[in-house]
Amino acid sequence: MAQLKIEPEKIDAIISKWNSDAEFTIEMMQDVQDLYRHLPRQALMRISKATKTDLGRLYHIATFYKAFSLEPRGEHSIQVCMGTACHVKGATRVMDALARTLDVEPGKTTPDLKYTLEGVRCLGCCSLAPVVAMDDEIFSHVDSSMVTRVMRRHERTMRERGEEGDA
Amino acid sequence: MPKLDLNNFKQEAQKFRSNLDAIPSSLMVCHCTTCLAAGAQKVHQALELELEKRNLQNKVRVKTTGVTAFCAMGPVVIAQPSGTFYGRTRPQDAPELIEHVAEGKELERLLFKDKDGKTIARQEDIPFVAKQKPVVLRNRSVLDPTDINDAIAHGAYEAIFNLLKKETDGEAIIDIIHRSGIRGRGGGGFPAGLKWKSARKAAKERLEPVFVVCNADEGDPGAYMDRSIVEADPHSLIEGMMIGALAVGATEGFVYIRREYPLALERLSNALDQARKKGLLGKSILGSDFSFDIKIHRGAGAFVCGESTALFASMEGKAGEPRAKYVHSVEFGFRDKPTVLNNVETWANIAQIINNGPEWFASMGTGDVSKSPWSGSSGTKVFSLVGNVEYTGLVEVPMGMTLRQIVFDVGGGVEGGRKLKAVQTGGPSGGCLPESKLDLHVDFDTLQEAGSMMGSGGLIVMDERTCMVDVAKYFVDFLMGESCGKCTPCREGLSCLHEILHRITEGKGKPDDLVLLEDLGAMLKDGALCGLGQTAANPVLSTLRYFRDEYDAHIEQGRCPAGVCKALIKYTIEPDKCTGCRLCVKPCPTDCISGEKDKPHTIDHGKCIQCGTCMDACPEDAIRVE
Amino acid sequence: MIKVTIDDKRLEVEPGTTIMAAAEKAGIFIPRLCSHELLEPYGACRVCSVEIEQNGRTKVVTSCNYPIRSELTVRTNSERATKTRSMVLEMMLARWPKVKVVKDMAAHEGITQARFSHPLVDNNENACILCGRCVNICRNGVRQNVLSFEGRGSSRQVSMPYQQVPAECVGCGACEWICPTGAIKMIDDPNGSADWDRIRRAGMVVTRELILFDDDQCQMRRKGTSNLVDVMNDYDLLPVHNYRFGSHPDAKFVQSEVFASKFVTNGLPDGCALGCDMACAHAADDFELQTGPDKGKRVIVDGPEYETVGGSTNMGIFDPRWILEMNYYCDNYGIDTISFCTLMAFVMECYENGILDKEKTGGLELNFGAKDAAMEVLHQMARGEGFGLVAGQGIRRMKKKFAEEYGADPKFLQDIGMEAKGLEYSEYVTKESLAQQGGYGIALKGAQHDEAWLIFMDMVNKQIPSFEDKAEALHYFPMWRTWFGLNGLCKLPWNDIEPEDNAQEKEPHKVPKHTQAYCDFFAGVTGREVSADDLITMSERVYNFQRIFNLKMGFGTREHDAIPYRSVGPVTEEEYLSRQDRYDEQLKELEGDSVAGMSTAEKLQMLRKHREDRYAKLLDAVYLRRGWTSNGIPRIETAKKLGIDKVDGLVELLKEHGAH
Amino acid sequence: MPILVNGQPREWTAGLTVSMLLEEMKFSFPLKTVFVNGKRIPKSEHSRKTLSDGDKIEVIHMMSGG
Repeated sequence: MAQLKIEPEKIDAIISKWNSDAEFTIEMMQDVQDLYRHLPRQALMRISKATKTDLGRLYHIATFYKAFSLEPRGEHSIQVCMGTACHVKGATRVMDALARTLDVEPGKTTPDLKYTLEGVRCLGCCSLAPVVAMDDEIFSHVDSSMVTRVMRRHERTMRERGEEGDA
Repeated sequence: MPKLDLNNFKQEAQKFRSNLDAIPSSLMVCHCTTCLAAGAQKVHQALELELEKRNLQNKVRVKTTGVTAFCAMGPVVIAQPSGTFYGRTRPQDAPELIEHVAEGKELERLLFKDKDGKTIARQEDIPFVAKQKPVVLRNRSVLDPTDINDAIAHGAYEAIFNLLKKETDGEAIIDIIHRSGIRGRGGGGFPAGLKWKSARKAAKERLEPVFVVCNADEGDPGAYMDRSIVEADPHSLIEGMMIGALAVGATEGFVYIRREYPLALERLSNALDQARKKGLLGKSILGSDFSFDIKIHRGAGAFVCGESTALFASMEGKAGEPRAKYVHSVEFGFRDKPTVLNNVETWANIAQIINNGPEWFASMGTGDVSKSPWSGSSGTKVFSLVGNVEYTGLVEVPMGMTLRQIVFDVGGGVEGGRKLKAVQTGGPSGGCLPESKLDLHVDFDTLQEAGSMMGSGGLIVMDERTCMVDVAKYFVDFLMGESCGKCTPCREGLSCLHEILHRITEGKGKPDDLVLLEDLGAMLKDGALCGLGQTAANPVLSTLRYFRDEYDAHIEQGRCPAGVCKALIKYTIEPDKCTGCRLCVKPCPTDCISGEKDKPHTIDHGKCIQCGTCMDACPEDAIRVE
Repeated sequence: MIKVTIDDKRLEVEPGTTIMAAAEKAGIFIPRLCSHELLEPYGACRVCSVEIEQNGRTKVVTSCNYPIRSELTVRTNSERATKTRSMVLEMMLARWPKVKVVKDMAAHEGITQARFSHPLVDNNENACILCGRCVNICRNGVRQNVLSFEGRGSSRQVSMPYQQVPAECVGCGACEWICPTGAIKMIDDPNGSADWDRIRRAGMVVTRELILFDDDQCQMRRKGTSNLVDVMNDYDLLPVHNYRFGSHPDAKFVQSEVFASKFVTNGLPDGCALGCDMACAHAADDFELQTGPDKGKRVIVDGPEYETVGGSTNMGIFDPRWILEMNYYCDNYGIDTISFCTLMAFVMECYENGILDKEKTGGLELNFGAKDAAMEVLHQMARGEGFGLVAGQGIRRMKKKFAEEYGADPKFLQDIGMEAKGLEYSEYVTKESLAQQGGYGIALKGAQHDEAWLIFMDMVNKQIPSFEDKAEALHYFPMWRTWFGLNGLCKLPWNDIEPEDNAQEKEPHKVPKHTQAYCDFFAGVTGREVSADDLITMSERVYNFQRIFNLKMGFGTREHDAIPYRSVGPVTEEEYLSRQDRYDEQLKELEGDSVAGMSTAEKLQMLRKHREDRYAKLLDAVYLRRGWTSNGIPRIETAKKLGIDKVDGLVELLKEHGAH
Repeated sequence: MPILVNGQPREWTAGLTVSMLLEEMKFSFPLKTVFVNGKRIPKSEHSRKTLSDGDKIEVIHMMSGG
């Protein structure tokens, strides 16, 4: 994965999309996170200057909300739903299995920056519990023994999408 | 598409209704997050392709719809007007489906079969749906949420039209809401009428703007009714907020919605755009002098932001840190101005109350709200019935139904006929109630005495394989990760609760741990700054109260009766059940399962790390845990 | 007022008073940790929990931020309150067992050992206990917004972004001062000062007052010195049309609120000195220039200070944008805004009186209020072209040129040319304050009020009526205020912010508490203990030396302390008539009823005689008090007393000029 | 009988409070202390304290200056 180049004009475009409104700094940061899969320091500095909010306040936001990370996250995100419904149907076993397969602790990113494994609160489709979301593809009724199969199926969809030139 | 105003609204609505009936039958494909996950998109495309091939567009129409409430059977397709329910549809079923619907026949193969194998064609006749009384979900499987004309055809914006046409004054609107007795569906249960009244008064007295905000953070895990309402019927939410704004004199509204709900976010923003283009939102709505617009704020992942002051902090572009609520947000809320904050479900009821009158709403539910909203729970409540229950999905029932009725009559009882252990309501602020408490009525007040609460409506059914100490630990771990860390009781209290519960689940519990749990619980209840902390101990205290025996088993005998706590359990293969299919051998991470093909296998307990993969993989349920 | 009972003590409080404040009023102490006199209530530690009872229902609330809005009963040590408090402290003890303040407060509740272990136990004695005081004082108190929290839940910690000290940190030390556990350490100890801690404690005296009172006093942090514009206009002291008048209805267009709310928007005061948290220098951000070489650029304008606004009203210009643009170009051209404004006011009065005309100004119509023409002169001055070259010489040289070359009446020019010792007057109308006329006239460097600002004491308070009183003031304050210059310090923290009990001091104008803080500062730096009087002697020694230096350079005598009549009284009839009742009354007091029949011209003349005579008597009294001869030259014995007589040639110089 | 403000006589009207006097005299400078017959009147009571005929008022402005 090429090291992500930070283009200031893209950050400024995001800031002006939310017309430099200090009440929408969180939305700006979400767009930056989507673009670079983390919040580069340069982005926080530019948002701070444009919205006239101090860097400390943005830094608190960046380390408070789950959506943000200061370090680059993996190219693909694997989210295991840890909602109550999924929990009672074995979500913890699924998380352990994924952690073992990817050899990475929950909440961390694989060294090759390919996968980030994290537990999320509730994806809101409890009737499919236990649920695992890989990027925007949702897998239902996942149990700990299906983990390797699910990973392979996701890679196949990624390849299909890859061929269609999707970014 | 002409802009609507007070003169042409009636005819336009009529026009939409008539071209709705022009094409007799339609296939409503459910596009909720769950059905989409199950492949609804491909089914929809296949149906449209088939329709073109047979050019039956003038006889049958394929439409998108919101939550059909029977998510377990996704992708769901409902044939209208007959209301026939087709579950687990696949793209290859398209030809047969189109053909049957065009000729008004039922496709037997895809019909619903209940657990005794009986086929039930119409969705309304399935017990899970029949026992419900949809008010907020009335448009499910009927309305296309992506098309505002369809919504108007189903009565959307009629209430605001009438209010503007009759120039009803704000106080009168508030009086209607007050007399309906409607209380906050977000879990707080505060009468909406009182809230609106004090916000309006504060704004008038201080000559300051007042804001109308919708709390769509829906942080409770296991609850997804707000998501479904926004996905299925976004205009009911918009119209409700407009009526609220008209009542309190607001011109600016906000919806604070979780970013983890991309589909709901998309449905809401394009519903807002469509409403603006129609002249139903923004400057001089329907040509009147009432202006109101709604902006969306996207939550970035913090359960605490469901709490009002933390929500406002987040909307002001800050970290979601609550502040003292000794002065209510109706006086000093968002931007320290008077603010009306209500939950999605509360807003979605408002238009219905205006259209059908407060008496209609008060007639549903329990208690007599004519004297005061506090003395009852009027209207209906949407529950998300999930966990080890036969039929999972959204259940909208009048307030006051008993837990037993919801779980057994509507939900079809515990999955796979297992024994029920507990029902958890109120999310992390709620509690776990045992089988003996199932006859309690579910409303704003009754569950409180039993140590739980109705909360936002999450209703998680737990069977005997659930360990209640593990459930308490689950909720404490959840809250520990979600506490904002500002106040000592919650930040340190949850760490200490976590420490004690982990020791107990690892068999290192001490008898006086239970006294500590109670002390910490009392301190949290009195000492914590906001609702998250104040109710954080409820799951622990309610499991202690009703499942003391499980705690004792863990502490005194180092045993986990439900077979969940890893450190205390052993997996063994039951020789008589094991068919030697070897499905469990490959996924086992430590290769500790051995035996010949088609012969009973054994687990080498030395190497086993109790990961439970074999139990999940085993088709014969041949692996015993104790 | 609202009735409230706290631990059976009944009292009445203003609505909105917090329970903790009410308890303090009733002499009851409630333990607290994150709450502090200087801080906005934060409600994080919960140690101050109390139980309240209201219409039959009881609940536990934090007393630091619970506003009393209706009658209620409070019990600070009820069973539920103490249980909550002791449990909170027990958990803190579990996590931070070695921190003194936690151990003491826990012991107070009878807890010496936690019954459970804490996963994040930290045995550091100076551990941060997340009370948030430092973040609170940095954000809401000193308003530099440097510290903030990071993370959430159990990973919450105090931090600066990326753990680096940002530029906004002015090093005021408030966070270190207010931290209850010593978790914050200031790392820089500049120049090996004798007692760094004493310096910071002295600084905190002012920081405390800024946090508590600045918003109700001069709002230095929000507005800076421009807060005086509206005040001077109210007291008829704001110079208008070359000091002819003291106020103008259009002053409201340039009052401080206009700049604070519309133009000074950068939110971060650009404090001119490291360590100063008054930080009263403000900047207008993103300001688009309309004229000059940088036309069209969006720039930061450092200002406007009061003088720049007062100077503009002096020219009859009341346009805030113009003022900012002039401020920008003066700064960038290296021209002092006061000199530019006062000399332009002089030029405009000359133009209005026909001394100058379009031909002489190179086509510029320089009436009062001609802002575009005035801006053009400024640019010309910088380019060294046209009329700019003439005006750039300053008032003293212009008076000579206009009399010699344009045949103007030198006496009239002397009256209206507001300069003394060659320096243009700073922006206060001193007609009604003899003491300030002296303050300007006798000042060593020329008419600048940094030596003495006595207008309120003299004209408004009427506290120094006699010549001796005025002389005493014109001794003490110039000496005291010179001391700031000697130590590279700013005078504003001395009396632009005031302790709450200053009014009760014996001599409130000297703000003794702050004078003591400067003594502590001096002692903290040098290790030498000094009293307030020592500081005066230090300045007196330098001040007299400077006076003698002026003497050596051919100045420094009585004649050089002369001042233009415009700063003493009305020069023209128009001025007399604009304040007629004030002047008539004064003349009646001086001359009795014969004044009634006189013409304005006669009254003008008589008033002038009296006022010029008063100024002469003032000089005598001041020279006497300062130990100078009647010609304003320091006596030899004064030089001896101050120990500057040993400077070779000094005594001879004094003798040459008749001192003995 | 007029009242004395900083030694200057001034005509008194019934119901005149300290803050009304300050308003009238345009004494808007914040750093000032009011004494009535030698007794200090704290700022919070300025609007409540009414002046009586013949009172001797001192409004002491603390020094300041740009």
